[in-house]
Amino acid sequence: MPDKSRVEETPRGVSRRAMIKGVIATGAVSSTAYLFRTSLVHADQPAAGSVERLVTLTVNGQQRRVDVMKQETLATTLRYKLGLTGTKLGCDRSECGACTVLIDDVPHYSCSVLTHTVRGRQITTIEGLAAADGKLHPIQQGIVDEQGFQCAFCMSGFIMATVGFLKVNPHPTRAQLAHGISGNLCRCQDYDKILTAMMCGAEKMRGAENPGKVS
Amino acid sequence: MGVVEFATSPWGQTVPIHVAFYLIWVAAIGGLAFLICHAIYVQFMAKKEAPAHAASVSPALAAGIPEKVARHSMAARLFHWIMALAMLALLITAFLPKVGYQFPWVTYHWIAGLVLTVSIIYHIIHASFFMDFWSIWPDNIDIEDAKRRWLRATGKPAPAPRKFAKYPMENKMYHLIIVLAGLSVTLTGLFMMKRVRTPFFTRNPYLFSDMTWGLTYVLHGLAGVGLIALIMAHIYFALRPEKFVITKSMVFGTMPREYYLEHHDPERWTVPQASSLGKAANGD
Amino acid sequence: MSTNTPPKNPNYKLIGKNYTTPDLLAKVTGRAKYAEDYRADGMLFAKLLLSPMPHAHVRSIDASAALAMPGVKAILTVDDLPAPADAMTDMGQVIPANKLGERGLTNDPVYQGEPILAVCAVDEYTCAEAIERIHIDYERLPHVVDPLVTLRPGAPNPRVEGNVWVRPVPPAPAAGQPPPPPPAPQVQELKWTEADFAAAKEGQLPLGKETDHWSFGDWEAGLKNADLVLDETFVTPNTSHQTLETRTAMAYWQNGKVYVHCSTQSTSQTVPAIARWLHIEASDVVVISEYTGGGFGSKITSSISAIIPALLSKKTGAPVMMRISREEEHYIGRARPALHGRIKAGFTKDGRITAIDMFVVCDSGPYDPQGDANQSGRMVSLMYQPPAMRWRGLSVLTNTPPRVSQSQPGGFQGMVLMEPVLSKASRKLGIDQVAIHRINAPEGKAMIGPAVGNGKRLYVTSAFIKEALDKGHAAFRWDERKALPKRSGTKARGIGVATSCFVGGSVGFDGLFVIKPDGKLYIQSGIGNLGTESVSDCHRVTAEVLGVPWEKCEITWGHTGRNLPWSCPSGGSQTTHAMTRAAYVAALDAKDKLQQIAAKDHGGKPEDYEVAGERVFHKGGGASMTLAQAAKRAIELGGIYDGHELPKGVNKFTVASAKALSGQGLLAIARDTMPRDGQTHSYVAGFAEVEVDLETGKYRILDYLAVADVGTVIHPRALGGQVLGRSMLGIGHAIGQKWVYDQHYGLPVAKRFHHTKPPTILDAPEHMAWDAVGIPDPETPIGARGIGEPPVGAGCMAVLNALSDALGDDVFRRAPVTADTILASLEAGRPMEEGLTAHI
Amino acid sequence: MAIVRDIMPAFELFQPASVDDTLRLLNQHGSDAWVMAGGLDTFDWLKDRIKRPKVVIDLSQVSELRGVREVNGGLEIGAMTTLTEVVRHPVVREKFSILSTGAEAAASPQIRNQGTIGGNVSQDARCWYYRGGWKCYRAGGNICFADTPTAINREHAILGADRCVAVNPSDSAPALIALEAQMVIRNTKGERVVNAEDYFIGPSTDITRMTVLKPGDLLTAIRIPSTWAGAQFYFEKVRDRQVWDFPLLNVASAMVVNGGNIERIRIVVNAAAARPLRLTAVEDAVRGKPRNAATGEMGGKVAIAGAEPLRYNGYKIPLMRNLVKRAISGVEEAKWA
Repeated sequence: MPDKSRVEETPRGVSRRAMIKGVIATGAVSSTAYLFRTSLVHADQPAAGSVERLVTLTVNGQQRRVDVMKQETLATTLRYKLGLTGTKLGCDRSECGACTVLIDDVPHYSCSVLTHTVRGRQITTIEGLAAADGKLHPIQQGIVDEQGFQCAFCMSGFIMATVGFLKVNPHPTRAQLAHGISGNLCRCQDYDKILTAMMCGAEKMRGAENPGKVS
Repeated sequence: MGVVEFATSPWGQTVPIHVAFYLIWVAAIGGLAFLICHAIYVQFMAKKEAPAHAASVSPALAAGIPEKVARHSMAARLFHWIMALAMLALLITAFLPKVGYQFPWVTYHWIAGLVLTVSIIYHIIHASFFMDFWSIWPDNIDIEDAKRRWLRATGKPAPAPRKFAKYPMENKMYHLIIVLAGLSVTLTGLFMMKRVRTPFFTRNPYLFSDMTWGLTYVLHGLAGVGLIALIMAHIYFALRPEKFVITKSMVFGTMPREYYLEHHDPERWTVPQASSLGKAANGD
Repeated sequence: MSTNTPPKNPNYKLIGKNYTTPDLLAKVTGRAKYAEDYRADGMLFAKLLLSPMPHAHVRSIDASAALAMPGVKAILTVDDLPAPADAMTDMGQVIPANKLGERGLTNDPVYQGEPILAVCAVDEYTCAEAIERIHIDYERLPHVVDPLVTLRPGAPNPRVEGNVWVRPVPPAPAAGQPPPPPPAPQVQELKWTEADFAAAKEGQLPLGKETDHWSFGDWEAGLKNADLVLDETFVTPNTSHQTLETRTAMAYWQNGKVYVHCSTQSTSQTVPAIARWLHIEASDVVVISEYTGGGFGSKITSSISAIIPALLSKKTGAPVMMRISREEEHYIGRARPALHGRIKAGFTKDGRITAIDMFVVCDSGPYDPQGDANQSGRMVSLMYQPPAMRWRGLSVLTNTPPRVSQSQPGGFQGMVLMEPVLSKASRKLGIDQVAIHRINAPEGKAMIGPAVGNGKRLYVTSAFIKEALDKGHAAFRWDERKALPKRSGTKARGIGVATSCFVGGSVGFDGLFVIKPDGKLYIQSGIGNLGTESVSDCHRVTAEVLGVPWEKCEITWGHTGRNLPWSCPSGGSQTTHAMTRAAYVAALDAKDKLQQIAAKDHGGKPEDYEVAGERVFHKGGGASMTLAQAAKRAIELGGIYDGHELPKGVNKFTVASAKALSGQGLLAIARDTMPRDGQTHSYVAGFAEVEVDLETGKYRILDYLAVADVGTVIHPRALGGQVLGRSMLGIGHAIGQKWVYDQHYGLPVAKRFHHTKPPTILDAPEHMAWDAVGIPDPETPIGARGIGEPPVGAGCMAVLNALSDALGDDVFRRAPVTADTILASLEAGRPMEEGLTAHI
Repeated sequence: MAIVRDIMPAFELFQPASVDDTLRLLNQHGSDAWVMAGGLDTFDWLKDRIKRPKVVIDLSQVSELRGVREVNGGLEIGAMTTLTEVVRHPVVREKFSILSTGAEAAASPQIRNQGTIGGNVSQDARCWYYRGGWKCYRAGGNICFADTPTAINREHAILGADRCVAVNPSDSAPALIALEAQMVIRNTKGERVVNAEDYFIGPSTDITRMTVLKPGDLLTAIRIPSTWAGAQFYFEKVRDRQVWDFPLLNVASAMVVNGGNIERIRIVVNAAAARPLRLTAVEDAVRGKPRNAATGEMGGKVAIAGAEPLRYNGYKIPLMRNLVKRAISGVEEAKWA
């Protein structure tokens, strides 16, 4: 089924990869990149007019040059080429939300976004939430205060979804928040405690924005 | 590109599912090619000598031949035309959607299929018990004469062929092929009705194994596309001037005395004498 | 909102108090590393080739084209796997390997999706293309995915050997000898007769020949003398554990040791398991699992699939990661076995059960016999205290994915089979639901199961479920809600209560920690970190006993290369009970050593000294030394004090760790040998209110309250998470979780979350609360029991009982109960679902 | 060939910036091309390696396909406008709230943030046999696995089945049909506009397609006329899980009531057949009648005429009857609510 041509073109693919390695060597790409290297079998030359594989991404405010295959999802790029493993893969099918990241402040399932479609857009992952000095984002702090979540594999997705939702609706009721983050699955099903923690975080956020009215 | 299309079964096995649909075009173009070649052949290449026949009819016998020789009873003609209609309906409903003209075809198709099946069953009974059953099957003489005609057509010496019995050789051959194609298409079709909703029985697509079903579909498809070519040839011959008398006989039931005497051998196709024509006409 | 006020022991500084667990910061910042988050130089990837058929034999494998591909490094088949090894218990008892057991890869697949081989290559894209170039010639064998179908005369068997598990009766132990190893279970063919099937009415479970049974009391008389006898059939669902983290694993070899980064519920207990699967010495296995994305029983000691990257790594000489996809997780990720159950129960006028006659068919899947069948009977015998009972059951094989214990294994199914009978009885007898649960509830050292070897029945350590029912009855405002109308407009509402129980703890494990010269407690934890927080919660006991502030406790966990003690498997709600005991005895060991050191330095007898406030001091003032000073002295003294001399009776796993830690300070090490009178069990009472839309069949859960009887509360927030989280697991079974199989092909059609329906945040009750009775268990020092399991049955059945309260009897007879069932049944006035067909 | 899933096969990726470029590419690659909008339907097919287009044309960069424009009292919604954008649009909420309700009922927040209105109405059937890669009629085979003696077909069709019994899962489609929306379709030959109800096709017409779109066609916009602005709307979706689930059945109605009588009405159900069904018979039956429970009951009965249940989906008949009733006469809420 997979057309032979692709395999025959491997030599070219290899040489192409060598070129990319060069880029890696310049430190432009996270050193983890080669761990999930550009596939030999898929390293053929792009057809005229189709996308170039070397792209620049803006992740957590940093510009990252990275070699991306056509069929590569953002989750794969983040986890295996940029070393940002806080974004989890629970289903790889937009059915669990563990891979939720913000793209221009809007929550998306990074398992279902082609990396090529987010060139020039602002990507925020769990690693980009806490302040440089390590001060936690209010939502993270809320979870710490309330001991939200159990196994926490879904946590970064839930946090990103909540942060994204609160940007649009900063004063949600518990029920509204539940709807807002209903695109995230928790298999420990600690939903009640999660909502408590997130409501607590939302409160802190409002407090942080206008310190006058800290409750 | 193979003749048969395969699919992966839920168990990961490769099974045939139906014929490749490009065969529709193969059959259509093939049929067309045949009749063009045939037309050209007859027009330009075939020896134009007056058909010399072994023995000519004894005047005494000839005298007894009525003006209009009864050839097809009303019953036989009715069957032929019903079958023809059903066949056309089947081809249209089967293949138009495949070549891009979409419409709800399934119901029409199986109804036409049933009509065809019933008419075939009727024909088999009728032909076996009420007609000269063997008149349509090629006999030794046909084969011998076929050889002679071929030799003479290719300019080699050969004794003159005898005249035809009731049906010319081509006619008999055609019938033979259509019987094969028709039976396979109807038999497989009947089983396939088990897979669509009909008022007759509850669907059961699991009647056979994936493989058996696949072969059933393939056979149905092969016979189906085969029929495209066969029907084209049939219509073509029916319209050819030299065969038109036969075509008319399928409409009106009789053929003129002259044609009979020229092409048919009273020895091999005995027709009732003029006196008893009335009786004979209602069924041979 | 969790409105919890568990009574706290005023003397405790840490126990019963909330605190920030040591693993939380890494979790919220995304720094916590789960198995798939590790990277190693030159790491290769592996992918599985799965059987497309539910039952087959692999005639031949042609992988030449795949191996010829650039980037493909190796292929692993069953021929590369070590032969199955026997297991050995802590007591040194040998458990012979199940010759028909699962091996990770196979040439004789017994369910669709079973791994045939694994391809190892530079990346997964290459793996996938390589797999598509592999040709396998299968001989298809007859399959069956429905346990009742294979029991029919002439029906196919799921395995060549047969269709049911039979466990030969073990020979009685010779006097003074340790019990002989239990004989290995065998697969045999068992078919019921047409008469057996004909005898059952529509929707009723046929009662054919069983393979296992027990009884106590005169159950026949009990049923005969009952005022009301109910005979109910109910079917529980097969449900995958569906941990959010799949069982991905990464492994590499270094200096003869294999390092396995895997997803497991237990840490120390996973070492022998992997050693057994790899057939190597436990001392050559290092397990790394600091964070595990959920287990629920499916990863108690990791998964056999974890040996595949390990063996591929050996073959290729490079680290290998095998990511498990969500669909693969459906196949190898384990599931709870469904039970088809039929219960005949007798009641007196006032609702007391006179006898129970229980029959269950357990869908054990293609491999090991599951204990759920037998356990369902045991838990029913404890939860509802029948004076007489007969239990009969079968463990049937099917060509469906392997089963294993899931939260409250068997206990859950027992509750789900029995609760409908109880709630129907409450309606028939006109007795309040809470009352009928209360009158049949266990109390004190209540009896459980049939008589054992000594001819006596076993009993539990304690049971305060009646107190839980009373607490919930009040907090839920039961009587107020009961007084409300049941129907209005297009809606019906109802309230339900259910009780549930399960094993709540084991004994006999080790505690290990060091008090270093910096005055801090360096606590070694062999407990798995799967989110229950017992990995740190249990060790609060150590700090509590020694009076050390939590800030001065460092916990090491999740890496068996870091000298961890032998701990219980984190499963079956054992941990809180077993490991608080271990932490307690270790603390006593430290206390003892501190007192001895103090006595040595300052004279007097050890018992003259007191340990508190980070000091060991002479009772009534005088001499004292800080823990830091004591630690220094311990190193100087050596011997037993700094771990150069170790006590007998401690597990060798712990000994090895202690040796590595010796000389660093005061080393505390001890095994829990404290007495315990009875079997430790925990209990939960669940209360629910539902509203049903009679025109669509949809229902909402308006409110849910769970009250737990788990003894002393160690960490309220973590407990709350467990009580409501596991209740939700049960509620998932009530409202939608299921498997769907096409019986003709024996293949699953529901492989995705939107097919198998794990509950979302919007399916959870609109209001949830929990509480705990908080009465300490008398048979364990801190009084704490485990909680993981019992909430499941309570959550599921409180909701379904509320549904019956709203709709009346005979609307549903299996779980889950979905809108289509309710609507169709209401429309027809009788149960409209197919009662017994599996996986619909 | 052994089967393997969850790794996307290679394809050529094009990201045109304009509709014209897109059409040129579509024309150039014909049936080899796969049009990707939000990608949520696409990725399932690709990750399962069941469909393997040589070329994927990603519309994410075609800005002219995004956004909601007001056009003389009505709206023109670009096909690439996300469901969230549609749901939040003030005019949609104010005048055509049935659409925001319908669109908001789809999938999950993140999916609505990425999934487009064009993609939602053009999505493929969700029959689990078809999606599982079983070679059924819809996949070019010669069998419907969902309509066999052992098939599990709880979610399948009760109406309009022809060999294939899959249903259309869209939540926004019925709302659009109720609003008399029109679909704007372009290809290199030009532009054509079809009524929303004619945009969807059943298996009897073409068993392998859900819509009239053919290779080379591109849905560019959806026009909503002012006709039903501010009418009385009803939308309800019944599903197993309250988020992330396809409808067991959904209903949408737009109604103009005058003096208690139903003056104008359009009513549509989806997930009952392979295409959203506009219930003209019901519309005719209730038009001019007083808007009350009796009329609702009557409408409900008319709606289910000719419905044929499969083994496990019989419940859909009373469900459809009741939903249609509610769509006409509303829900009788509980006193305690």
